[in-house]
Formats: sequence, structure tokens, C-alpha cells
Amino acid sequence: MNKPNLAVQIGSMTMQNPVTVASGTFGYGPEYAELVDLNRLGAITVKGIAPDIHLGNPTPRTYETRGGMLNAIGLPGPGAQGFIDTYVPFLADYTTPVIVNIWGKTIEEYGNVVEQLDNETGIHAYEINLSCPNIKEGGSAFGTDLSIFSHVIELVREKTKKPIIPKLAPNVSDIGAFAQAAEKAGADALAIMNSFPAMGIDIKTRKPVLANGSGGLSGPAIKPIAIKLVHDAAQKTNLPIIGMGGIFEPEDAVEFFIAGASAVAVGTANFIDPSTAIRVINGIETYLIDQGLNDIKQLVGTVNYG
Amino acid sequence: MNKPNLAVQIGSMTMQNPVTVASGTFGYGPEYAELVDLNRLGAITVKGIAPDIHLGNPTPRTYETRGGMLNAIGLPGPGAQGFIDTYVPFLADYTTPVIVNIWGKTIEEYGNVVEQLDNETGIHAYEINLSCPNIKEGGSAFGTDLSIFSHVIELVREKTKKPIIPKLAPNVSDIGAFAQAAEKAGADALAIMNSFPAMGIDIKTRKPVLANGSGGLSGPAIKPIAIKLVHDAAQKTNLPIIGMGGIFEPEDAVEFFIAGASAVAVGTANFIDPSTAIRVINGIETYLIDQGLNDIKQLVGTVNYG
Amino acid sequence: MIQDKATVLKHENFQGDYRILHLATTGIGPHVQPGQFVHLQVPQLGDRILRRPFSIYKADSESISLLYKPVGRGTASMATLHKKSQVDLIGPLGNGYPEAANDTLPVLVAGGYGNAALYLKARSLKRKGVAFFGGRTAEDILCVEEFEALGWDVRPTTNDGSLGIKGLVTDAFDPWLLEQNERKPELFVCGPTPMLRAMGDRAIENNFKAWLSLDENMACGVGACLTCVIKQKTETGWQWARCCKDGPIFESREVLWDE
Amino acid sequence: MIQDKATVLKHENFQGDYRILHLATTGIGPHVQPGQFVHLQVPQLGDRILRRPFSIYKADSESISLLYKPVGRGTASMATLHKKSQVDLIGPLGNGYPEAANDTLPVLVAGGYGNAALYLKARSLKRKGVAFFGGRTAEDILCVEEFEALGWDVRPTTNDGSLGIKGLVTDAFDPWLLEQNERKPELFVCGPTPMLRAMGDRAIENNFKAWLSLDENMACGVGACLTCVIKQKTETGWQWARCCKDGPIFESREVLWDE
Ligand SMILES: Cc1cc2nc3c(=O)[nH]c(=O)nc-3n(C[C@H](O)[C@H](O)[C@H](O)COP(=O)(O)OP(=O)(O)OC[C@H]3O[C@@H](n4cnc5c(N)ncnc54)[C@H](O)[C@@H]3O)c2cc1C
Ligand SMILES: Cc1cc2nc3c(=O)[nH]c(=O)nc-3n(C[C@H](O)[C@H](O)[C@H](O)COP(=O)(O)OP(=O)(O)OC[C@H]3O[C@@H](n4cnc5c(N)ncnc54)[C@H](O)[C@@H]3O)c2cc1C
Ligand SMILES: Cc1cc2nc3c(=O)[nH]c(=O)nc-3n(C[C@H](O)[C@H](O)[C@H](O)COP(=O)(O)O)c2cc1C
Ligand SMILES: Cc1cc2nc3c(=O)[nH]c(=O)nc-3n(C[C@H](O)[C@H](O)[C@H](O)COP(=O)(O)O)c2cc1C
Ligand code: FES
Ligand code: FES
Repeated sequence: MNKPNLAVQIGSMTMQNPVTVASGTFGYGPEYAELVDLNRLGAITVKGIAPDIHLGNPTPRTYETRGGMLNAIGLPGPGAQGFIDTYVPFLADYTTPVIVNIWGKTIEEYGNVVEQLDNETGIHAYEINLSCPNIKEGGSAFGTDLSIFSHVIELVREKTKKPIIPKLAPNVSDIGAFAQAAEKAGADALAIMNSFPAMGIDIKTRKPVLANGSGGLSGPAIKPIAIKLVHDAAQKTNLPIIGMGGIFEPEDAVEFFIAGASAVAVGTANFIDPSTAIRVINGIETYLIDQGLNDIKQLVGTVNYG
Repeated sequence: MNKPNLAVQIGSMTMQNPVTVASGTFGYGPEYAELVDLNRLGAITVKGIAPDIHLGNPTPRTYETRGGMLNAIGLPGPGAQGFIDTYVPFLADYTTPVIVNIWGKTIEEYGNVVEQLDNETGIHAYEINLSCPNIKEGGSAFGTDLSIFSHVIELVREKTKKPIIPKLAPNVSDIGAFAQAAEKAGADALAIMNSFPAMGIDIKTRKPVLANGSGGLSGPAIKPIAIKLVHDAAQKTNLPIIGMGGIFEPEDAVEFFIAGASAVAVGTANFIDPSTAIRVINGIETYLIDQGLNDIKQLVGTVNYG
Repeated sequence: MIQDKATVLKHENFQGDYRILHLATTGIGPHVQPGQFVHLQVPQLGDRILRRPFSIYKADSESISLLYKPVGRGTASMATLHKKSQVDLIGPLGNGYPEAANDTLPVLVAGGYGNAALYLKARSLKRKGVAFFGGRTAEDILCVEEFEALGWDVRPTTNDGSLGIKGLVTDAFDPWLLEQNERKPELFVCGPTPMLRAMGDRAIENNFKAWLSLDENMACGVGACLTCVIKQKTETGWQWARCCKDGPIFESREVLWDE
Repeated sequence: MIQDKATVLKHENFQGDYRILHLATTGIGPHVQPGQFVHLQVPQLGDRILRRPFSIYKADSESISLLYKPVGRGTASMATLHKKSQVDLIGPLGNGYPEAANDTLPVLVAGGYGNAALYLKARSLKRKGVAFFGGRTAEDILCVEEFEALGWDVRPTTNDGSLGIKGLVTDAFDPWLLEQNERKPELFVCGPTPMLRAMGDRAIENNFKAWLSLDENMACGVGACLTCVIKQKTETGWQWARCCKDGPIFESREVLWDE
């Protein structure tokens, strides 16, 4: 049998395979370049970039939980110009498209960061972080309010012709409504899900285990939640969905495709096994061959309701 | 040092200690009576009761996940009269108060089930299930709509003088709003959280792993989500909160008290280790002694924000 | 029914992939009825959390044995148990097989680890009849000598013909049944669902009883969670019955199979 | 930096609770700089998921050794590794200690498993000076003979006085420092944070250098997640530096301690 076609189109961006890395779990590219062949990835999604330098939260910033981890990194970053100066040239040496995860403390900042970045040919798409559980401004609050949510996407849409991919907040009752609003506001795809608002407390000190108080839960623990959100969103929109949340094995990724994702992102698993993304790519290919499918698209949204 | 006081008051119901079992994980009492001394529990919370006999979902009804499990039992049960006939006499032999978890397919059914049950002296409180992720009617949809949510609580309030404890849906953006609405509608306490809407897919058959399609995630995986919900709700209401979600060890329960719970429920852990609730009661006592506290109330809502 | 921390007395390879786990437990051993099971907490299964049910293969006043085959994560982890390890057990659970009627010819039908559930019954039945054992290959036909030693006439069938008749259990059972005319057979069955169903169908058609040990996923194992339900026929239709508490043994006429 | 499946060559008790894990890894061993670490995937830690960082105690072309003490879940599970087990490693990681200046007197300061990070440095430094080892009890003073064999003048201190001077490392270091006037000391330090800080303060006050190996919780270990950050002084204030990538070794003047 011929090799199945793994390529996926997200607006004008072609991914050679449907596997990217989740923003914030893979740095800006160089950090894992010695361990992972970046040219094999479907896309590289970098950590959140704001208009300006941002310091993020105090430490401790992460904490291990059963089947997952909490993080409240707080989106530290070099700002748009810092990213352009330091990382765009590095990433230009690779053939893999680059998705820049963007965020702002105000609605306007989302527009501003895109203005600063949009002339760079080495940037292929924007993932709009509307769901970071770890910052007071922007982030989660924007992602759970339908009108601000739409407003931010419309603003970003005005500023760029590149594909835009809103990243939805998981802590909503009706993910379908957000999927539809994003489609209406001009999104090219959706990213689902961000880490889930969560908290841990040290019972000796009674202090929150994260300096920020609360944070986001990621890893295998949340996979069943992510599968449902992707599934439910896919019922309500025709936009391609980049599914993520607890992908550790190729089988996890396959579950996302069946649920309705057109692509997937590997997040927390990078910390445990940096080879996960490559293993997942290979495993998806094997699965397709086993199933006699010659295109990943044939798998997307194929739940057998029995 | 004297033994610390563990007793907790929920409206007119006195719990000798702050540990109950989570509805649906402990049957109606007899199932675990050979393994667990029911008289040691703070309360017994039974599986959801509707006005009439209900069959629930087809099988498979549960599935194991990393750090948790999915269930879509679908609230099978003997109905109010069946419960009165079969289980109330059994439970009357114990000194422990009984919390009946109630639900209905319509708003009216919530009133109806209370009408049928309310003359029974062996029933001490109602937990109103407004958040079951596994039934099309009632359940989660009622729990995520503020006005239906309030309406159901008001209706139940009219029908009984016994303590009523709405069980909140976890899949909301603003748990505080639901906590406040419940308080306004006349609730005596809150139960947080139900299992989280989630899904798994068998990649061989592409069928959902649960016959119902989706279900609820419970167990250690969700504990950090539950801690945050309890914490956030406690900021917005003075009602006592019965916290639950992934309690397996006494330390987990202590975390809930610090976050703001006045009592806790042990759920999925009963399946793994039926002695969990008793271990948790003993462990809480030891913790209080170690900390030099002489009343569990001194622990409630004592996060050290640093 | 108790919850007990049992110590591993011995953990041995049995045949092919099958293994036997001997556990010291004075609280469970003496109370076992044939066909009952224990709910075992798999050690070190950190991120998976549920117990797994296992039929009680043998039991005496101080111990029980389980006969199992590693098939997935839980049983693979179980296979790492070594002597003196502690295992948390709940048991004995379930209803167990009933007494045989006075006038019937007891027949055992087992597939794979089904023998584990039947051994104690095979021993306790006063009248010994025929035992049909089915499996994929010779490796899956367990305990033949043991059952023979108890006085049973063991008839193996294997899918690949590596032992006994080539084919399914029914290929041995059906011709045998045709020859019976003295006593009505009474079946005690444990094995994969298609086998249970095939035997159940024959029992109904030919008007004898078949006690089937049903295999359902379980969470609590004690009747509390309603995970393991099967459709039990009633006069007016059906109701759910809990495999762990009301079963795992049901008479063929009680079971309403899903199409 | 590579990711490697390393085989356990030997796993031995060292002293007290401390253990040494010898791992075969040709990809990491030859490239190790003193002060670097590996990020180890703890086996069977099913429901916990993060790697744990360990200083490379010894390294040669074919293997590395780790010196550790079981203190929590991860290290407890690590302690169950037996010969021939496979362990997934990422390494070598971090910056490692710099070369000593030509004109200084190298001084080692270690607390607890800090010796693990310092042994390779102790070996590679051409000039051997004094080594201050602190611990709670004699059991926590590791590798004294080994360091002495390399030519170091080892000065132990213990909180309980069971070995060397009773007190903290500083109780041995401070009087010693007063006597120094020939060469400026240059410190290579690894130990608990209060010790790092105390040494850093002395370095600044007395105008010598102290290279501190900082101990922060880590997730990725390679600089990607920004978990392990510490405040690094800049001309205008401070910036975050990643302990795993920009460190773990920082000169005392670089570190802005939290009050
Ligand atoms: C009454 C009874 C008696 C049995 N006796 C024996 C015996 O004597 N010998 C023997 O070898 N086997 C016996 N079994 C079968 C044994 O319990 C299974 O082999 C075992 O559960 C499989 O575990 P595993 O983790 O190795 O399998 P896996 O194949 O890894 O399990 C696959 C998946 O199925 C799901 N799953 C497994 N168990 C459950 C559950 N209980 N509830 C929900 N989901 C679940 C989980 O998601 C699991 O990851 C018996 C079963 C029953 C019901
Ligand atoms: C650069 C460096 C070198 C080290 N070298 C050595 C050495 O040579 N020998 C030695 O014995 N120890 C060394 N350590 C310390 C060693 O890594 C810890 O002892 C180990 O991480 C503790 O693991 P544990 O699971 O046993 O501890 P636990 O006490 O169980 O961990 C407690 C809790 O802390 C949290 N936690 C632990 N690690 C992390 C993490 N990385 N990120 C987020 N949360 C976390 C988890 O929630 C965990 O449950 C080193 C540490 C660093 C940073
Ligand atoms: C340490 C860490 C940092 C993260 N930083 C970001 C970020 O900067 N922007 C963003 O949109 N998501 C961020 N996320 C969320 C991930 O991109 C991803 O949505 C989430 O972790 C779920 O996937 P996983 O379970 O595979 O990790 C971060 C997650 C982690 C664990
Ligand atoms: C098998 C199962 C059945 C449940 N049935 C009910 C129910 O009938 N009514 C209800 O309000 N909650 C029900 N729940 C939810 C639990 O009461 C509890 O809120 C949830 O499982 C979280 O707690 P845990 O993580 O400790 O299990 C059920 C949970 C499980 C696992
Ligand atoms: S497994 Fe819980 S009722 Fe049978
Ligand atoms: S541990 Fe991830 S940046 Fe250091």
C-alpha cells in the first residue's frame, strides 16, 4: 500500500502532517532542536507572544498532579520585537511552518502584536490565545465572554491575511457557541483545548502550590474532557480543529481525529518524552495503513455512533 | 490534646463528621454495609432518585482513563416509592443521616420527587442533582442555565423544610454566579463538583467507549479542577460547601477544607478502596491534632495567599 | 464479603501464558462458593485506578488461588507480583453456581480462563459428568488432568485442532447431546460471551438448564455503581441485573441478549 | 544533549539512605561537563508524570553514575530500579561549572547530595584546595575519602556534631576564610538554598567568586517551559533565567534572592 497522505491545510498554511506542538510546551524552537527533528513536524507552535516583553508569574510555576500537571507560567516572553530578532531567523532555517501564539492584556494589544509580526514571512499563522487560565488580563476572561471573544477575533482578522486560529477556553458550558462565533468572526481554524483552570493547595503551609494561586491542568488527566470539547465543537462548525489535551501516544491522537480534529498538538508530553510528536506522526501513519485509509482526512470526524 | 470537634451542621442536619459518600458511588447503603461501618460516616448520600423507576443507559457504562474513570450510568433507579419501600427501612437502622440525591426529567419532576419523599423521617436532606452529564433531560443542561437552575431550587424549597443542597455543574465559566443564585433561591448548602463532561473513543471500532456517547470524568484526575471550583464558589457565598472530586487520601480532603469546603464526599475512591471514607475521617482528625486545631471549622477556607 | 490485604504465597507459570497467583487470606478462603470471584486491586497501576475481577480458582481455609492470563494493562501489572507482595482483595463476591438438581447430569463447559470459575464446582458436584473445554489452541485448554482426576470426562476442542476436536465447543457438544436420553443435562458454563450464548440457546431449545457465568466490566464489584448490568427478563419485559451482585451466574432463561 | 535509553549497570547502596545508580549510556557519558545534570524519567511512576533532574556524579565514555537519596515519590520509585532495567534519560543538561581562574584557590562547598554535582569538578580542577562538606549527621557527609584521594582538604561539619565540626558549613568556612591572605578563594557550591545564599553573601562581601548550583523544580529540563526560573540581576533590575538551561550554575552576583 502507498503511504497515506498526511498533509493538512489550515487556511493558506500547509502542514505536511497533522501534528504540531502545543504553545508553551516547546519554547520557541531552539530548545528542543537537538532532540527533535523540527523539519519532521507539521508545524511549530511557539509560546505566547505579546506586544511587549512580559515577565510572567513568580515561582513555583508548575506542579505535578495525578495524571497531569498544573502550570501558571503567566506568559513570560520577549515581546513581538524580541521574537522577531531572536527566533524568526532561527526558525527560517527550517521548512516547517511556524504558528505564533499571540495574546494581549487588552483587546487592542491583540491587534498590536499582529501588526508588529505580520510582515515576517517566516510566520505562517497566528494562534490567538483567548484562554490562558494564568493571567488576570486577557486570557480566560476573554475566552468565556462571547462578545469579547468575537471582538478579538474580528480585530485580528482585520490586521492579517494569514490564517488565524483562536484557542478556545475549555471552561464554558457550550463550546459549540464559541466555535460558531469564531467561524463568523473570520477564523480559519480552532485550537481546542487550553489547560483547564485548576488549583492545588499545600496542606502543610496552606499556600497554593502555584505562586499565582491557581493555574491550568494539562496532561493525560484532561484528555477525556478535550475529546468531548473537540467532538462537540466539530458538530457545530466546519472549521478545521487542532485538537490537544493529554496526547502522549499515537492512539491518543487518533482518538482526536475520530472525534473531529483535523490536526493535533502535543503539549505536556514533550516534557516527559520529547520524541512524542515524532512517535505520534509515525503512529498515525501506521494506523491509517492498518485501517486501509489513504488520507488522514478520511479519519476526521468518523465517530461510529452505533 | 482533646479530640477535635469534627461535627458539621448543614441546615437542620448534623453530621458527626464532615465526610459523606458521593451519590452514585455507594449505592443506597446496603451494598457497602458489609465492608464499611455506616454508623461512622458523617452522612450517607444515596444514588439519584427520580419520581419514577428509571432504567438508565445501555452498557458499557464506565471506562477507565489515566487517573480517573468515565461513567454514563444514566441514573437508573427504583423511583421515590421504590426507594421508600426498599431502602428507607434499611437505612433507619443506622444513626447516620441520609442525604437523598434527587433529579427529574422536567423541572416539575424535581418537585414531585420531593413531595413523594418528604414525609419520610429517615430522610434528612436532599442533594439536588442539577449537573448529571449523562442524561439528555434535566441534568447538566439545567445546571448550566442560571434561570432554570434557580427555578428548580426555588421549587424544591417550596416543597420541603429539610436542608436542600444543589449539586453544581462543573462545566461553567463562573461557578460563583451559580453559588450566589443557589443561595438566593434558598439552598442550605452546595455540593461541588459532579463528574466532568467527557468522552473517549475506541480507536478500533471508532465507537464511543460509553454506550451513551459521552459521560462524566471522576477520580484523582479532576481533583485540581474541583479544588478551584470549591475555592471560587466559597469566595462568593456563605453557604457551606460539600466538596468532592478525586478524594482518595485524607490529604485530598484537607485540601478541600482549606479551599473552602465545610464537608467532603468520597466518590470514585469507594470502588478502589471501600475503606477510604473511614481512612479520610481518621486522617482529618490526625491532621487537626497535628495542626493544633480543635474544630474542623477552623480549617475551612484558610488558604494562605502568602 | 470482606476487604483483605492478602500476601502472595506463590506466583507460578501454569501453562502457556497462564499464571496462578496463590494468596494467603483467612478471611476469604473459607467462605468461597464455587463460581464466586474476588475484586483485586492491581498493584502499581498508578494512573489506572479500577480493580479487576477474578474468579476464585481454588480456595481453602487459609488461601485462594487465581488462574489468569495477562491480556492487558491490569493483568500485565498483576504478573509482576512476587512472593510476599501484598494485594488488596474484596471477596468473595457474586452469587456462585447453584446446587445441581438431583436428577440431572452435570455438564461443565469452559472457554479459556473459564476453568478457573468451574474447578471448585467440578469438585463439589457429587455426580461427575462430561466437561467440554474449548480454546484457540492446546495452550488454552487448562487443567484437563485435574478435572479428570476429579472424575470428569473431559472433551477438549481447539480452533486449530492442536488438541481434541478441531472447532468450537459446540462441535463437540452438539453430537454428544444427540446421544443423551437417560438424564437431562444441566450445564455450568464459564467462557466468552458467544460461548455462553450458544450454550444458553441450546438449553432453551432442548429444555434443560444452563448456568452461565457472565463477564462484564466492573467498577465497584459489590452492586453499588450499576456498571456491570445485564438485561434480565421479567414477566413484562426486562430489568437490569448487576453481574457482580445478582450474578455473575444467571440461568440462560433469565438473560436477554443484545442482538 | 541527547535522549537515551540507558541500561542500569549497577544499583548500589552507598551510605545511609544514599544510593548510586550506574547507567550505561555512550551518548551522554563522554560529553559531560562538571556540574551538568540528566533529566530522568522515573519508571512506573504511572500517575505522576514529570521527569526528575539529577546531577551527574561520575561519567566516562560508556556510562554515568547518579548519587541520590530517596526523599519522595519519584526517588522512591527510582530506588526500585534493578540491574538491566531501562531508564530514559535526557542529557547532559545545563551549563556546568566554569573553569577556575588562574590565580584563585578553588574551594568546594557541598551539602547533602551536593557532592554529586561537585565530584567531577573536584577531579578536573588542577589546583586542589579545601572542601567544606555539610550535613545533618555523619551519614550525610558523602565521599570524604574520594575527595581526599583527589587531593582535597576535606572539612566536614554536621548539625549534630557526629562528624567534624558541630554546626553549619559556615561555622567551618568563616574561621578558615579569616586566615586566607595569599590567594583569593573561588567557590564551587552545591547544596540546599540557604547554604547557597550564605556562600553567595560571603562571596559578595569579601569580593571573591562563588559559583552556585541552584535547585529549582523542573518540568522540561531543556529551557522550553519556563518552570525553573530564577531572578538574574541586570543593569536595570532583573530578568528571569532558566535554571535548567542558563544554569543550574550562576555566579553569586547574578542571583537576586527572594526575601
Ligand atoms: C466475574 C469475572 C471473573 C473473571 N475471572 C477471571 C479469571 O479467573 N481469570 C482471568 O484471567 N480473567 C478473569 N476475568 C477477566 C479479567 O477481569 C480481565 O482479564 C481483566 O479485567 C482485564 O484487565 P486488564 O487490565 O489486563 O485488561 P485490559 O484489556 O487492559 O483492559 C482494557 C481496558 O478495558 C477497560 N476495563 C477493564 N476492566 C474494566 C472494568 N472493570 N470496568 C471498566 N473498564 C474496564 C479499561 O479501560 C482497560 O484499560 C474475569 C472477569 C469477570 C467479570
Ligand atoms: C539540577 C538539579 C540536580 C539535582 N541533583 C540531584 C542529585 O544528584 N541527587 C539527588 O538526590 N537529588 C538531586 N536533585 C533533586 C532531585 O531532583 C529531587 O530529589 C527530586 O526531584 C525529588 O523527587 P521526588 O519525586 O522523590 O520528590 P517529591 O518530594 O515526591 O516531590 C514532591 C513533589 O514536588 C513536586 N515536584 C517534584 N519535582 C518537580 C518538578 N521537577 N517540577 C514540578 N514539581 C515537582 C511534585 O509535585 C512532587 O510530587 C537535583 C535537583 C536539581 C534541580
Ligand atoms: C507549561 C505550559 C505552558 C503553556 N503555555 C501556553 C501558552 O503560552 N499559550 C497557550 O495558548 N497555551 C499554553 N499552554 C497550554 C498548552 O498549549 C495546551 O493547550 C495544554 O497544555 C493542553 O495540552 P496537553 O495536555 O497536551 O499539555 C501551556 C501549557 C503548559 C503545560
Ligand atoms: C459511577 C458513578 C455514578 C454517579 N452517579 C451519580 C448520581 O446518581 N448523582 C449525582 O449527583 N452524582 C453522581 N456521580 C457523581 C459523584 O457523586 C461525584 O460528584 C463525582 O464522581 C466526583 O467525585 P469523585 O471524583 O470522588 O468520584 C456519579 C459518579 C460515578 C463515578
Ligand atoms: S460493578 Fe458496580 S454494580 Fe456491579
Ligand atoms: S524546566 Fe523547563 S525551562 Fe527549565
